[in-house]
Amino acid sequence: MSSSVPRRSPLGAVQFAESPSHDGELFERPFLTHVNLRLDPGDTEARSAIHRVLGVQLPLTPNTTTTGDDLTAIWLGPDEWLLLAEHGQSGTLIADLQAALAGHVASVVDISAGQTVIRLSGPSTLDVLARGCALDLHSSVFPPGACAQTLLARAQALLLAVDDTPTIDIIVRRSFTPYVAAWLEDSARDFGLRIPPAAAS
Amino acid sequence: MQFYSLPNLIRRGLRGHRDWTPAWRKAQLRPSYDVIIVGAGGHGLATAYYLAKLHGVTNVAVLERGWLGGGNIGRNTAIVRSNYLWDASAHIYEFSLKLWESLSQELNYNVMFSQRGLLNIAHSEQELHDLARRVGANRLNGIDAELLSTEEISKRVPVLNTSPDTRYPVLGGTLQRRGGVARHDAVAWGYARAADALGVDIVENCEVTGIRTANGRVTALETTRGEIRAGTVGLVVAGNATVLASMAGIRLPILSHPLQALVTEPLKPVFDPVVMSAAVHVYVHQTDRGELVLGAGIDAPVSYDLNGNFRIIEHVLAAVCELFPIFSRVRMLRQWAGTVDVCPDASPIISGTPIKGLFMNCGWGTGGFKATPGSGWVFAHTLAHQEPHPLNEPFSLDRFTSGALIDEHGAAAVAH
Amino acid sequence: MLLIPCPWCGPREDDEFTFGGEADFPRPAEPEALTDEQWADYLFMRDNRRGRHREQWCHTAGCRRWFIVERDTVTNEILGAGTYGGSP
Amino acid sequence: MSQPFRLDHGGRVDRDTPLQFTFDGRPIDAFRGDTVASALLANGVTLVGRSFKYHRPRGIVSAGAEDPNAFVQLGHGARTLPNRLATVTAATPGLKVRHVNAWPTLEYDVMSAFGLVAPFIPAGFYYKTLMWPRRLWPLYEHFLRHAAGLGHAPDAPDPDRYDHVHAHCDVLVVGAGPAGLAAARAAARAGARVILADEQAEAGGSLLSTHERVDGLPAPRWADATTTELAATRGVTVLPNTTAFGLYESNLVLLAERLITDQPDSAGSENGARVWRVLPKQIVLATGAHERPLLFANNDRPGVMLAGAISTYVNRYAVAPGSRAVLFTNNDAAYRTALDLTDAGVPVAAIADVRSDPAGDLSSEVRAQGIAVHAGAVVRHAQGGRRVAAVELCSLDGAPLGAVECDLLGVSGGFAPALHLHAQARGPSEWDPTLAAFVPRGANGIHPAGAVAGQLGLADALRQGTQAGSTAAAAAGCSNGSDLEVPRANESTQAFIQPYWLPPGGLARAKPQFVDLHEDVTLDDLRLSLREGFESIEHVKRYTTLGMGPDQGKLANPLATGVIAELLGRDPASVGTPRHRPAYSPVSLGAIAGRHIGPLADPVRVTPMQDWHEAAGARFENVGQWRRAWYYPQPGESMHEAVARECLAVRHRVGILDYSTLGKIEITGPDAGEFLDRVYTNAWKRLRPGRCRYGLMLGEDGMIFDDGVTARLDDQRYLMFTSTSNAAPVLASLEQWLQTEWPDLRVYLTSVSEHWSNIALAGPRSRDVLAAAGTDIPLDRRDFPFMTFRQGHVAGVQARVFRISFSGELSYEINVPADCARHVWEALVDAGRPFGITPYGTETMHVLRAEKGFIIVGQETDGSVTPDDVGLGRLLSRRKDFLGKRSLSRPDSVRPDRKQLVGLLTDDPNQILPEGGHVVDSPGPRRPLPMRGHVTSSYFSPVLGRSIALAMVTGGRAALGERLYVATLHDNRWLPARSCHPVFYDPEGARQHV
Repeated sequence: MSSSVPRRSPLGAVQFAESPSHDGELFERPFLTHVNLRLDPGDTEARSAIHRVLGVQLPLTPNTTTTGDDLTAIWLGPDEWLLLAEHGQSGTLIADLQAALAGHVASVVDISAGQTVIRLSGPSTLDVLARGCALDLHSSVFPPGACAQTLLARAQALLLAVDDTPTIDIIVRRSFTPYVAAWLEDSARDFGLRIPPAAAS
Repeated sequence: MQFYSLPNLIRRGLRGHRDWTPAWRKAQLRPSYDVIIVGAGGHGLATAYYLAKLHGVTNVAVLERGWLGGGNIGRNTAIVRSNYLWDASAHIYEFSLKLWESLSQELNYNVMFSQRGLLNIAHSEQELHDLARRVGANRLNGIDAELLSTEEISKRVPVLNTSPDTRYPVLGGTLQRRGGVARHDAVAWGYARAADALGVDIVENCEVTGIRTANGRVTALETTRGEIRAGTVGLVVAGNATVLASMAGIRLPILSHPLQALVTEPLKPVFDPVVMSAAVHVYVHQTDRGELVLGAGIDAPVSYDLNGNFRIIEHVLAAVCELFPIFSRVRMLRQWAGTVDVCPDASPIISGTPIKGLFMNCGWGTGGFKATPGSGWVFAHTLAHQEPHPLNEPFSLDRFTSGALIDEHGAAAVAH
Repeated sequence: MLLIPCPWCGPREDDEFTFGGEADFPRPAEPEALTDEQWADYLFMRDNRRGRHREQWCHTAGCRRWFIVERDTVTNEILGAGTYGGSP
Repeated sequence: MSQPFRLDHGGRVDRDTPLQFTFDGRPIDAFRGDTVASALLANGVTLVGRSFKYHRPRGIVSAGAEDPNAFVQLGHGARTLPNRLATVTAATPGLKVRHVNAWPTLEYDVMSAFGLVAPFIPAGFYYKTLMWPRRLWPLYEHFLRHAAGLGHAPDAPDPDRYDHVHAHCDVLVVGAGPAGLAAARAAARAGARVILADEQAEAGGSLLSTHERVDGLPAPRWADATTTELAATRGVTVLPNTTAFGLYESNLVLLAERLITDQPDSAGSENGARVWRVLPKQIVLATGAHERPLLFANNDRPGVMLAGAISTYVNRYAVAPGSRAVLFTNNDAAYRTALDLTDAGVPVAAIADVRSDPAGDLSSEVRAQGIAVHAGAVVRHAQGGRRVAAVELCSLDGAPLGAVECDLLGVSGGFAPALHLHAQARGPSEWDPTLAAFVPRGANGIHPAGAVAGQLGLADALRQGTQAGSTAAAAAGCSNGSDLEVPRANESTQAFIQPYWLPPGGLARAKPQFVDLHEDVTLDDLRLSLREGFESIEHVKRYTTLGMGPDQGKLANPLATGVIAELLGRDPASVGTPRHRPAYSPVSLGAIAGRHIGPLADPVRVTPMQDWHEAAGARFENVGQWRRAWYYPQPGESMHEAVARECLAVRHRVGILDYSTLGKIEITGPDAGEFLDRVYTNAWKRLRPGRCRYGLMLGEDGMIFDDGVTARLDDQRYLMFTSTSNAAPVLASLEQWLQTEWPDLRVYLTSVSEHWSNIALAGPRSRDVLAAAGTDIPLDRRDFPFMTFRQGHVAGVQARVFRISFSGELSYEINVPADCARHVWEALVDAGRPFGITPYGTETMHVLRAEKGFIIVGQETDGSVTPDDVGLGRLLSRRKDFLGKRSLSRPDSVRPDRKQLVGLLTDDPNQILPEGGHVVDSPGPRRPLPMRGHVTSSYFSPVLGRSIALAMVTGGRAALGERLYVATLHDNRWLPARSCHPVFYDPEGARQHV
């Protein structure tokens, strides 16, 4: 893709090359690579091939993730994963995966532009999320490395426990992002969260 | 039957109301009847009344598992209207509405039928389109129906938020002026009293446990109070239709779901008509006591539970507060549910069955209350003649085999 | 509010799920060989049981798997759950 | 006013912080810590309201949420709060309290005339009259409506904010009285995550109203210390001002927390609310008990109060609710009140005790104070008008025992456990004859403790609370082996109760004896109800309106059970109570709605081009949750003109449409073709990679479910487009088939709806625009023919371009990743400028497709339409099975007179038929009039210069050209038209192939 084409994230970040910087407790992590991977978990050969490409094993335990350099493999279902890579290199990642999976029944689909990550970090993170998420996100139940697909207010969301701050990454489908962001900002109001102004557009 | 009237009320009031007699007898169960109706709800009691009144069939028992009127007749939101889409539905609901209009006098029991008008509001172009089609059909079926603009709606219900920038903008709607509400319990009591006066036996706390047949004919019912013989049996048991039918080996295309409603604290009058919004699954009116009565959507899973899922209430009230911002500070008093038996086409079954003499009147879904008089009338005809009246012929059980469904999901106003 | 035990994700509130109706109504192998009555039975007729009820649910907002739940339709008590293949 | 009834010392009010509010405009002095009720009593105000039906004068009865009388209106305007209880409303500076349901004033209420005709309007009178003449019912009803109701709704939108929180804990304790505090303490000490909720502003419950001691401390101080300890414990949340109002399946408990501002206004300090949805592992119910009133003539007079409430006002608020008291009881509790009153210097003139031999410590103590105790005596009549002046006593067999002057009558008919939440959760309860009340027995994960479990003594409540807290914590998996430490209090023998339901026969019949004060349901009403056969408790409730007021019958229902049982000569256990339904106390609709209102009411989904559409002046329409550009009016243009301009631009030049909302599903795997064969009516396996095909999907009932184009991306990959509204339902349905019926098919489905934006270029110049925008895809018609797709780049962005058309014109649907879509859109608009490119919206899209006779699912179809009905029978494969195929041979599916899709052309080309208008053969006034069908789509076609319409008409296809009439919707006109083939424009389909 030509670097002169501006990409726009769902929350208005505009990117030409590098990632925008973040400062705050609630911000978007735009332009990551999101790849949907489907394969039979019983196909150990395919899983090994994936391991060779990603450097991490696919998590087979529900609601868990595995993390390697710049890449997190997230359990979505018994035969479905989300590969979340830090850099916007969906093209090469997908090509590598497809090559590795040649001859296997599998599906590798780029959905990078279809969703985004909103990060919520700070001591009131769980209080903010409790306004709209029915799950018990207490660290005893939802420790770093855990993931859960659930509802946040009236939108579907994938939650990732990142660290003990606590920090939670919220992955939301693109068209729901303005709603979820507005909802988070409204909930965060009671807790005085630092929200950086939307990146220049 | 003691005649109910103001002079009688005063006369007996002077004597401390000590000589009123029971509205209906605690009837002694007899071993055999010409017709047994199972279910002393609105439809069952209306059936018994019209059987006795119009068809001269008075050797009739109405059996009730619990207390009379304890099912959906006592749990609904009391709305009466006839603005249904398809001809078959329009005709039976309109016939029913005409009966409503003189029901208090017919029964000598004030059912407080109040034709305060009924508004269906639309929040999208698609809904406007669907409502227009319904109005078009209603008008040619002789049912009063008008398309209203947003301004006309605002004039009738000033407390409705009709500004264009809400989440659910009111783009227009329809009005049925003859629609309204009635005092739901009174309908059951009024029919019970009138049927009883014509000789019908109403027997509470009598549960049917089995249906006896011989040579493809119904012969008797087994009950918790013994066997009762009858050659004609009508099952009118909303919330239990599948269970009763299965006693006779009949399978039905019915799913049972909780349907919830709630009432608020009483307020001085704020608006008159009934307002319904299909998109957000809300229907609301203010009772004569001043309470707001709000109906909600049905729970998705099949269930006979009578609590209902509170999430439905949360969704409905969010929509209500968006549509009627001043109701936000009004408080919910009671919330409850009834069990609705829903057919795949959101239309009822008023029909014979493969077993001779056994008839069903069921599957009214969320729309049974308004049909009470008409349903009883046609079912009485069906039982008396052992064949359907033209009004209920389309509502046969066979239609699920032939495919001649009467899809009223749009007009039912509640997402099934 | 039902807590639905997704065999994969664990118990979750019911708004994450889609109800799929009664289980155990397999699609007939040869629909054209059926009478209208038999086809209607498959299409529309249901047990709609009071009491123990086997039913399909999909964890729509979660793992997108369809699975089977047994539930008492009178008390809404969940009696068990199972997958359509595989186990966590 | 100088608070003449305020006691000199004691109480928990803050005498250093005086404040003033108004009641019906009169200033009322109070202290911080007062409720409106305690302040009114301190000021000698005893008349606070009028009853619902007879408008009788009413006073404060209780000190809590069970009060049937003390409903008032707070504040005014948008923030007014109707029907609030003075007994639970904090007195705050500047609060404006007004009475409800009286006019013109509370003292002189014209509607009290209803009291005069009360003998003629008993329960259910309206069922027996107001029927004649029929046409006057609206008038009668108008009068009834205006007489009924209580407070007034606000007159403007609610400015308050409401919050929702999901919470999880090991043990939820409902009620912070002695049992609740003890339970929370025990659970917290076991290491459990605990939530403790109490409806009052401060924890303590009955501890705050008693002189008893706990662990050597005065009870209120022990309550404070324990609350402080709990609040400081990690993992414990203490929620004052929080009412548990519902207990649902899965033991979901809903709490309503009143949010309190420190800047109260005329409506008080309540400033919105927060609903907690708590999913606890275990629940301790410590909800206490409600004291039961007693029946006697005029038992509703102001000055008649529950004995326990008198103690509360005296001890907690330092208010003497009267100057000379009589107590009427059937148990020991009122004796404590007698002592409290005596301590406070209020003379107690007499105690009438139903029991023939009231013995025990309390009774001796009272007698030692010189208070006259009349054993075996009852109050039969309260004299006085707007306030009790004296009570007449009599023996149990009715023999008069003389009158005693007093202005305060405390009654105690025993205690009814507040088992509402337990009952909502279907927990079983039993009739306990020693308490003469239903007592909850506990349910799965629910532990009743304290008064709700029948433990009325303080020591017992503390012991049971501790035990319940410990048991609950252990059941939740929390146990650290710490010893149970039960707070100590004086042991007391439980008061024995002599049930007393009905006054002696033949007494004071002319005077009403109220069972339900709020609803004005009298003993005579209950008798009438039973006499008329309404015997089931639910019948009584519905016939008399027993318990249906905003107090939810908290006092009335337990009393009614006993009364009805005695009237019927039955066991109270068999009479039961009306079903307990949420909410325990009323909860505002706004609180239940939470923050799901206004901008957060429901997600609004937008495409990446939303900003551009807005800047271009688009009008939008809601399509499900999507907001889609509807049309783009230029300044001064009407919708009709804008749409006409957009249509002609597409037909003659080129238009651009944001079509991103379509559903898109990637279907991958070796069996993808077989899968499509099963779900679509037509055949797919032979579709070559790079080609597209239109597909029709049916429900198993044979009716059209969805339609759209699917492209074969490569050997094992297809991309399916669904309609916007059906994106989620189609995917869900496909997954259901795949997972539950066809697990053998090796197919994966992945939604890419949000990844790919879809921009449609349509019109004869669209090829030129695409070329000008820059693409590496060869555009020549031989290289890139109709119904194929190509991958490449458009405007520098990786793209999938589909040569498909919903307008009948040369058209390209350009799919690009959504984060680049805005760039590509702008590039196409820029490149198209020389060609006159025109953005068009959904309305124009609809007109263009209608000109071509293309259906829209949901507009031409309604769930009762088969493919053949809309002329798509050619898409039904005969060689394979597909979903819904069998249904198409049912008798009704092959009926010759099914409705079929036809075109309609009006005689007057400028006449646009109304969508939804119905079609008849011959118009006339007859109703019902046989109908042939209805108009599904109707527009003015700019390119044809005339109106066009699509309609579903019975047997329409065989009779094309027939004369039909369409009825208008607003007036009674008939619009003549002729049916025609439903393709109005370019019937050969040449234009899309160019």
